[in-house]
Formats: sequence, structure tokens, C-alpha cells
Amino acid sequence: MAPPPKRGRGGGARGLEYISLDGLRVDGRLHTEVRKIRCSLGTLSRADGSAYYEQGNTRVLAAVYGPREPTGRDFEHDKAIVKCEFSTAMFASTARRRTWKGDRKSTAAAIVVQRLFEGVILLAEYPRCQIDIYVQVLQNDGGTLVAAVNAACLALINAGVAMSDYVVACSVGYVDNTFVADPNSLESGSDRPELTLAITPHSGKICSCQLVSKLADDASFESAMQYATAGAKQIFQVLEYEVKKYSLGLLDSRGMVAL
Amino acid sequence: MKEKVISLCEKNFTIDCIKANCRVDGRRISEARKASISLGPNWGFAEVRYDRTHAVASTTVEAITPTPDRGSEGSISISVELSPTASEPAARASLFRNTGSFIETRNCIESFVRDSRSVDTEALCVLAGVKVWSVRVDVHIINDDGNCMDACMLAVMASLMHARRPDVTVTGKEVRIHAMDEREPVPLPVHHVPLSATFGLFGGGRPFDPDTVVLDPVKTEELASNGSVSFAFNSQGEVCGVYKGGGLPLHIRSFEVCSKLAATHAVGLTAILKAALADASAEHPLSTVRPMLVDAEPVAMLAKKESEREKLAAPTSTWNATPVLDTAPPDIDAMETITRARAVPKNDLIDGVFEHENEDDQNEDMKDVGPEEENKMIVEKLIRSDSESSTEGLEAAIVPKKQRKERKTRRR
Amino acid sequence: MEAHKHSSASFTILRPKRLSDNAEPVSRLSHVPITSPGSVIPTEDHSVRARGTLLSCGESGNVLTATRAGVISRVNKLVMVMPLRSRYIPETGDVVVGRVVEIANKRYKMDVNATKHAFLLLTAINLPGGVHRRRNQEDELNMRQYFKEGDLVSAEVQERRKDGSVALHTRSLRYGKLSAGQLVTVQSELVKRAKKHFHELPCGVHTILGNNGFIFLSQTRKGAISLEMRRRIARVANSILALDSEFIAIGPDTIMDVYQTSLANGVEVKDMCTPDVVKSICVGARSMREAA
Amino acid sequence: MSKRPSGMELAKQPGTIILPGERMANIGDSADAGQAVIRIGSGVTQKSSELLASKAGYMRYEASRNKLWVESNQKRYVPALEDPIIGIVQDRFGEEYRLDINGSDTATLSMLAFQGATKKNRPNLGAGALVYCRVVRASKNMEAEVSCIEPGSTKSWSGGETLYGELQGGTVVQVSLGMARKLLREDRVLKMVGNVPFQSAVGVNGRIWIEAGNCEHTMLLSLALQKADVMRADEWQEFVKQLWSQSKK
Repeated sequence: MAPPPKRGRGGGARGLEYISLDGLRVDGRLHTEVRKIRCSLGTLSRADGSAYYEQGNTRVLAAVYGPREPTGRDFEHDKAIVKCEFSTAMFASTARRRTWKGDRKSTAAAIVVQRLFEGVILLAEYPRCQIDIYVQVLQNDGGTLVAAVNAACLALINAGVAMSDYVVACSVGYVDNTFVADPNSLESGSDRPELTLAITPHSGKICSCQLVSKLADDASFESAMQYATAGAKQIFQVLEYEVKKYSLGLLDSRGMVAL
Repeated sequence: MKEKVISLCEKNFTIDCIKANCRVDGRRISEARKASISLGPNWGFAEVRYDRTHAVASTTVEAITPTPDRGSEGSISISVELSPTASEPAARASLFRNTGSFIETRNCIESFVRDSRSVDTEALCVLAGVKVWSVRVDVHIINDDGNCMDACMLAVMASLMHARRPDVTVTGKEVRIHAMDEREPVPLPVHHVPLSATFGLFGGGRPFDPDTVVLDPVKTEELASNGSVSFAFNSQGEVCGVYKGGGLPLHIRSFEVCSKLAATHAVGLTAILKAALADASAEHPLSTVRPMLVDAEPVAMLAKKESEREKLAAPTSTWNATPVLDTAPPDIDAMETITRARAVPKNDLIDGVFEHENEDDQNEDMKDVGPEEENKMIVEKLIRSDSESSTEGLEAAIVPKKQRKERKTRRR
Repeated sequence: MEAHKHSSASFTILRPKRLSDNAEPVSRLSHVPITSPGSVIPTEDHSVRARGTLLSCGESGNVLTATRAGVISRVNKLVMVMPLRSRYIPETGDVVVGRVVEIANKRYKMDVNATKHAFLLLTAINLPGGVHRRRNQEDELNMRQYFKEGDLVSAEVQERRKDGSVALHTRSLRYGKLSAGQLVTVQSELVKRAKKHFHELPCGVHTILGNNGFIFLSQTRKGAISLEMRRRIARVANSILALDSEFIAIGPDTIMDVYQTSLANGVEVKDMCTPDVVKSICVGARSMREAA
Repeated sequence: MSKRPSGMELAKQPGTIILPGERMANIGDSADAGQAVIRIGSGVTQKSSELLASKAGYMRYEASRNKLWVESNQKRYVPALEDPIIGIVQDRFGEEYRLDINGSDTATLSMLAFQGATKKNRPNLGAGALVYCRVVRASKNMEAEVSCIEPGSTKSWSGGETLYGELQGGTVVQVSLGMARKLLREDRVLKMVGNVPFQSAVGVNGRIWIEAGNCEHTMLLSLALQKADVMRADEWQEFVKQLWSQSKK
């Protein structure tokens, strides 16, 4: 005789009620709203390109070195190679957790970020070169991969690497059988479906898409995609404004407007 | 790690063929290779072939005391190995097996099978806090001719559906596990069968360029493509997982084309899987509830294989430049020891080796493994299986402890 | 969802490099055509595509999109995007300061802060004593006497080859090994291309403004460097770093502006690096520049 | 066993299948000096007065040059002098290209080793280019060297009519070495492959380059060739007929 089945799938560990009656989520957002984003470019002086990115309580720092001479032996003679390293600070989440360099989660995230930018960066412009992307998660409140992708995109733009388009990521959770854009760590429990989508905003193409665990039959995959693209478009507006402001700031201080 | 060297003209040729909708091996763009599944004599041993891509999976089920925090849930873990025989770069990379593309395959399969709740871990609980079932699926990619992702996924699901766990009676706090031959073994609680379809992506990298998707790419297409996307659907048409790790940005339209194609492909695959399961359980030798004696039937099966090999090795017409290298078959008494060893239901690759021998395109296999390695493999297996069967007696039906411990240490 | 007004950041540890991050420049310079990767550039039909842009054929004919964040500059038919920040792009005739990384057969591999190492061929350097002859086996053997790994060398870009590699030469008395001085690294865009790159600053400091962002400071007179001269070199170095962090064009005039302002404000050399001091100095220098 | 004037009596008839370790010939002791020179090819080793096979395959004996070797069927190519092979350019080092020739090591092709190439006017091959060339140096302990100069031909490489040089378009089919040698010797198979005009270049290292007008015909040809390697003659002819009839639909 198996133990009594647990109360419904969406109940969550502490039986918390995720979406209040008037449709507000735990942190007061609507189900289509993305968390508040604050980011800045060129925060590190040593890196070729760097960006600090904050989405709600998730804080990420990205640095780009390159394009430069390849350090290892594996390089392509006709195009650049992209290498990525993803590390989470020990103090990032509530419990102090020591992560080793090669542990599963960070290598998986690093591979996604690397493959993502291999599709967007114009690699043919830098033959036999290497572009290194380093992402450091400072504070983790869910959606670290999304924040990492957006931060790496800003850092690459800051480094002046040729890219065919921005890459903007957004994730969608599924709580109390409604889709919620940009779930925080509370809403993205382990046994709930979550879709992480990265798109190129101008052409609307899909760069990377990861859906974890089965969608219930009524929730269709297409509507999840629409939520994610809408969220990504919101984030893109903020990124573009930030880059515009940063570029104009540089031009203004350099004083040479018409080059 | 340098992939197989593919020349520019081969690459361009592959892409032209795809544009003309007739692929390098004659298939249409949305046509997959025929999957053939053969479920091995032991429970939970599945062998899947997509033409030349060949994966072997095996499931072991074990009763363990659960970890305190998840006391009432069983566990399922999947490990995917790229065996050095798969392809030349794989052989060279035997030291560090975690090449980029390979880690992606493993993570992807794990998320498709485990996170999509295909096997209900709560139903794997024998007695909360005391005993739960731990299911371990090991997949080996024997020969990689492109798209080993779908082959592994199909192998994992086939192996899970075919696996059996010993029956168990719980009286109060005390748990009694019956041996496999005492009580009819029980299948695993598989709720739905997610099966994956992988597409190769082709197209220029620029923002507004059109892009094409190709179902089930072969090795040359995989090398010529710039990215891949995998969809997992079950036969009810529910999406169980999507993985696109980057590479070529894809139009929304072709993304939807892929998901529809993947849905229909999954239905077809499930039908093949069901057929294979049906005839596997019919002629399964171990299903009879008789004590484990030397069973005459396997010897007959081996003799049948022997005669088939003679037929193939008959002198072919001089025109066929490739004579079958008739390596002398191992002498009869060595075969005897093998059959006795086989009585113990442990999944040893040795059956796999013989099964390869009498596949219809036997040359195909000999060719890929190469005569020298093939001899080495057979000899190595003979020595190992002899030492194992002679040193420890024919213990209880479940996998003998020594080998399980040894497998555990090798695992960590 | 209106764009987030970027209030002065509350986080203190990660202050963005640019101190004045208020939105004021956005309104003042809104007329400047700024793009970022992927945004479409309006083009007439006869325009010719150049660096920093990408031509792709969309549904409605081909579309020109930018590949970097920068200023769209149109020179009659030519449309290109000038990136604001990128690694040094060598041009023939540039004066650069390079560091020897490796000695390969008959050439020195030099790091010039570019995407690839530049090569200084053995045949393109002046042999000691200015002797002129063909390089033979023996020269090749004692290449390490001329320059060894880690040495700083001032050189000129001789040519850019088809496959992107860059050749340098030190075929004039101005160029050669640099010693007894300090190297300051800045962003290469800030160093304007000028006729003269070797400057004698009024405060007695000799500077080589490398186009690739490597600036070498040394003493004009030969002989031992006095304590006072070391302090002056340090002050020049700090003022160059101040200009770099404020992203102000670096030339002998702007360096001297910051140098004088820091002296006038009585700022000690050692605390010239703190961010707010840097900001006040640069604002002072700019106002002085506009006043003059 | 026939006594040959060549001072060696064969233990087996040439053309039979021979296995590693079997005795192929007996040289007799070195006492009766002044014998004809015996040339040993690939797959044969000498053990005191006997010649043993070291590879499995067909035993071949060429009376005119008194040469004995074992023709075996493997996929890994061992460079031999004057072999026409197809190489893929991997990289460029200084004055040479490094070619992958499906062998144990890469081969080098000098940039000037083209028909009528000079320092200024020479072909510029990128990585991944396909080159049809001839082995000019093959020794066990050194890298093989290949060249695209055909002795006795005066055409220049840029004209495109030379036999050796870069191969453009079409595709490459990987077959076993035995099959490639057979195709080179008598091209009965090539004629039967398909009734479509096509160009082909056979490399002894198991690579065959074929190029028909459109890519569908090339694909069908490559399929037929791949299957020719593994199927028996009658099965294969039937397969080819069926292949071409399908494509007509």
C-alpha cells in the first residue's frame, strides 16, 4: 500500500498559494511582468568588455576577454572559437554551497551560453582567435541562466565584438496552471515545467530553447512561447536603452562627436 | 578535439542535396531512418539501431534505503557513455569523455526522461523511509553515424519498459523481496513514453536568411549543419521537453514545423516500440517460473547463429572485392562455458557480440569495428566471462554482489 | 513598460566605470545616429557597405543591419558603423608600443593589444651599430641579444597582409627597445592619430603615445632618474589613467591640462586615483580647456 | 610446389586466401648465393629462411619483378610510392599544406608542387579543399610527401585540364582499399554504376570523387558506389537497377 498521494501538483512544498485572487504574484507582479532590471556596461577596467546585470534579486557580472590569440591548442583556422565559464558565488543562494569548477549545473549552463553566442557572433571576422566569456553569479533568486545570457550579450557589445543581433533571454514558469513570465526561485520549483527561451529581438528568431518537464495537456507549448517572447521583448527595450545611453555618454566625454 | 575531417565539397554537396530535398542517403527532408529495436534475453536489455547508429541500454533495479529528505520517493538515474568504438574522435577522446556535444546529449536525455516524470518515482516506494527502488539506466553508444541522441532516448525508454523488478511483500515493518524465479517479476511504473526527434539546422547565419530543418541527420549532415534542436513528445502528443542548445537562430515558423513533425514521428516510434515489446515478452526464455537449470534452448540458438555464419562466409564470387575475413570461429568447448555462464541473468556484452555476428549486414559491423579490434573484443570477452563464471558460483538471481559493487566503484 | 530610469545606482561596490551616469547626455546628443547590433540602417540603393555592417537578404530585398554599437558615419556612398570600444585595429604607418611574447623562426611575436599578435621580422630591425647586411644564420642564433621575451619595443606598422597578420618594423633611430620608464595601458580609440607620437612634455617627461593604447613614459635626459622626476612621471601616468577612465581623448594637450589641474588643486600624486578626485580633475581640466 | 628460378618456392598458389602467420614461400638457406633479388611487398615478413604472411588477404606474386605481397582489405591507408590518392587540406604551414589522407599520419604537399606553379603564380587552397595527388615519398618513419606534378605533362595547373590538382564540386565516397584498387584496375563497376555522364577520380586511399551534372545524380552514384563495397555482384546489379528506376519516378 503506497503512502497517500500528495495534494495536487501545484500545491508546492509549503502549500503556498502562488497567485492571489486578483491575479498578483508573490512579489506583486502581474503574470506577464518581468522583474525590475538594472544594468550597466563597462564596470570592470581590466576586461575588454564587461557588464553588471541585475534582474530582481538575481545579480550577475559578465566579463569578455578577446578576440585574442588562442590560449589552448584547439582553435579554428578560419573562424574564432567561443569559450565560456560559468561560476556561482558560494554566497549566491540562501544556503552556502561550495561548487567545484566542473560541476554539472555550471558546465551545462556554460555550454548553453557558449553555443548560443557561437550562433550570433560573426566568427568569420576573427580567424584563429578566441573569445572568452566569464559569468559570475553574485546573487541567485531564480533565472540565473537568463540573467547570464543578457549580461554576456551586454559585455560582448561593450567589447565591440561583431554580432548579427542582440541575444535576449526570458523564462516562463507554470504555477497554479497559469503561465508566469520570469519566475523567481520560489515560483520555479523543481517539479514544475519551465521554459527558458533566448531570441534575437530584431528578427524574432529562436537562438536557444529549453523546456523542462511535461506541460499539462491544456497548457499549449505555443502559448508558453508567446509569453517568453513577450517577456524577452520587454527586456530588450531596457538593454537597448542602456547601450544607447552608454554609447552617448562615451561620445559626449570623448568630445569628438563627428569622428 | 578535431571532429572527423569533412572536405568543403562534401559539405557543399550535403547542403545542395538538402536544398533539392533528396538527402545524402536518399531520404526526404522530413523522413527519418528506420529504427530497429531488439530487446535482449535479460530483462531491461535493449539494443537500438538507426541504420548504422547503434546504442545499447540496460536497466538495473535495486532496493536501497532512501535518503532522509526524500524518504518516500524512489530514484532514477541515467548515465550515457560514448564508447571508444563509436567513432574515431570518440576513440581518441577516450581519456576525457566529456566533450561539449556529448555532455549536451546526456543532460538532454536526463531532462527528457526524469524531469518529464515518465517514471513515477513515488510509485517506486516499497516502504516509506525503509526501502525504495533505485532504477539505474546505463546507455552505451556503440557506433555513431549521426543523431545518437534519438538512438539513446529510444534505447533508454525501451530498456525502462522492458525492465522488471522483483516482486515484494510488505508485512508491517518487515519487507521481503522475492527472487526473480520465485514470483513473476513486476514491470516498472512507466506512465508515458517520451520519445525524441532531433533536427539538423541549415542556413546562413545572417538575421533574415531562410533556414531549413532536417529530421534525423546522418554523420556528414551533422558535421555540415550549424546546430540542432531536439523535441520530445509522447504518443498522446504532449510535449515532454525541448532542447535547442544554441547554434543557428531559427525562425518561429520552422520551429513549429519541427514540433509537428516530432509529434507524428513520436507516434510512429511508439508503435515500433510496442511491437518490439510484444514479441520480446512472447519468446522470453526466462519468463517460465522454473528453477534456473541449463536451458537447452539457448544452446540451440547459438548453434543457429553458428550455421548462419558459415553460410555468410561461403566463398563469394571473385568479383566482390571484399572477401568476408573468415576468422576461425572460437572452438566448440569455449562456447560451452559461455552457455553455462549465460544461465546467470547478468547482462554481459558477450550476448551483444554474438548477436552482432549474425545480423544481416554483418560485413557492415565487421567493417566499422575493423578486423583487429573485433578479434581483440571477442578474446577479451572470452577471458573475462570465463574468469567470472568459474570464480563465483551461480548465486541468487539478482546481479551478483561482487559485480554490482565493482560496477558501483567504477561508476564513481 | 516605460524604460527604467537609471537612478544613481544604489549599489556602491560595483560603481559603473563612468561616474556621471545620469541621463543628461542622452537628451543633448539625441541627434547623433547611434546604433547597436541588429538594428536596421536606412540606406539608399547606391550605398556601399563597409566595416561594422552586415548585409542580409530579408523578405523585402536586402537589408543592412549594424553589427556593433557605435556611430553610423556616411562618407558619400560609404555607410559604416564606427565602434566606440574595440581592440586596436592596426593601420599601416601607426606608431605602436609592443611587448615581445615569443621568438619564432626569423621573427619576433609581439603583443600589440590587437586581436592577433603582430610579427617583427628579423630583416625589419636595425642591427646594433646600424650596420647594413643580409641577415645570416648567426644573426638568427643571437636574436635574443637584440630583443628578448618581455621587452618593450616601439615600432611602426609596416603592412597588413591578406590573412590579417600584421608586420612591424623598427627601421629608424626613433624606434627600438624601451627601457627605464613606465608603461600605461589605455583604450586604443582614445589615442588620436597624429603626425607626432613622440612628445617632450613641458614637465620634462618623454612620452610615446602608442596608437594601440600602450603609452610609454620615460625621462628626457639620459642618466639616473631623480626622485622628483619619478614623482612627475607618476603624476603624468595617473593623469593619463584619469583621462582613460573618463574616456577623454588622450593627447599631449589634454594630459597637460589634467596635470596642471591636479597641481593647481594641490592633489597628492598617490590619491589621484580615487574615483571622485579623478572626476573633479577632469571636469576642471575640461572647463579650463573650454575657457582657453 | 613449383621450383622457381627466382630461388624461392611458393608454398601456396598466388590468388588464394592467406592468413597471418601462414608460410608463403621458402627461400632456402643463403648458401647458394647469386640468386635473383626477391622483392617483399606489404603484408609479408621474413623469418630466417621462410616468408610468412603478416596480414590476411589474397596472396599476390608478380613473376616479372619477382615480387611477393599480400593484398588485404582494410580502411587505413599505408602510403606507397606512385599511388594516386585524394587528400583533404587540413592546414597550411609556411610553404606546405598538411593533407589528411585517411592514413596513420598526415601528408605534406608543397605549395610549388603543382603543374607549372611558380612562386608568384600558385594555387591558394583553403582548408577542406580536395586534392588529387601522387605519392612521391613514402617511408615508414617519415611523413609521406605528395605532389600534383604529373611527369611528362605540360599543361599548367590554372588551365584545369591537368590530371592532378584541386577537385571542385561533386562529393567523396569512402570505400575500402581493396574496392578502390579494383576500380583503378578495371572500371567495369564504374560503367555499370549508372547511365549518367559523370566525372570521377579514384584515390587508392579509399576515397572516390564523383561529380555528375546535378546533385541528385551524384547522390545516387555515391549510394551505388557505397553499396558496391559491401554487396555481392548479383545483389548489387539488382540494387542499382532498382535505384535508378526509383529516381526516374
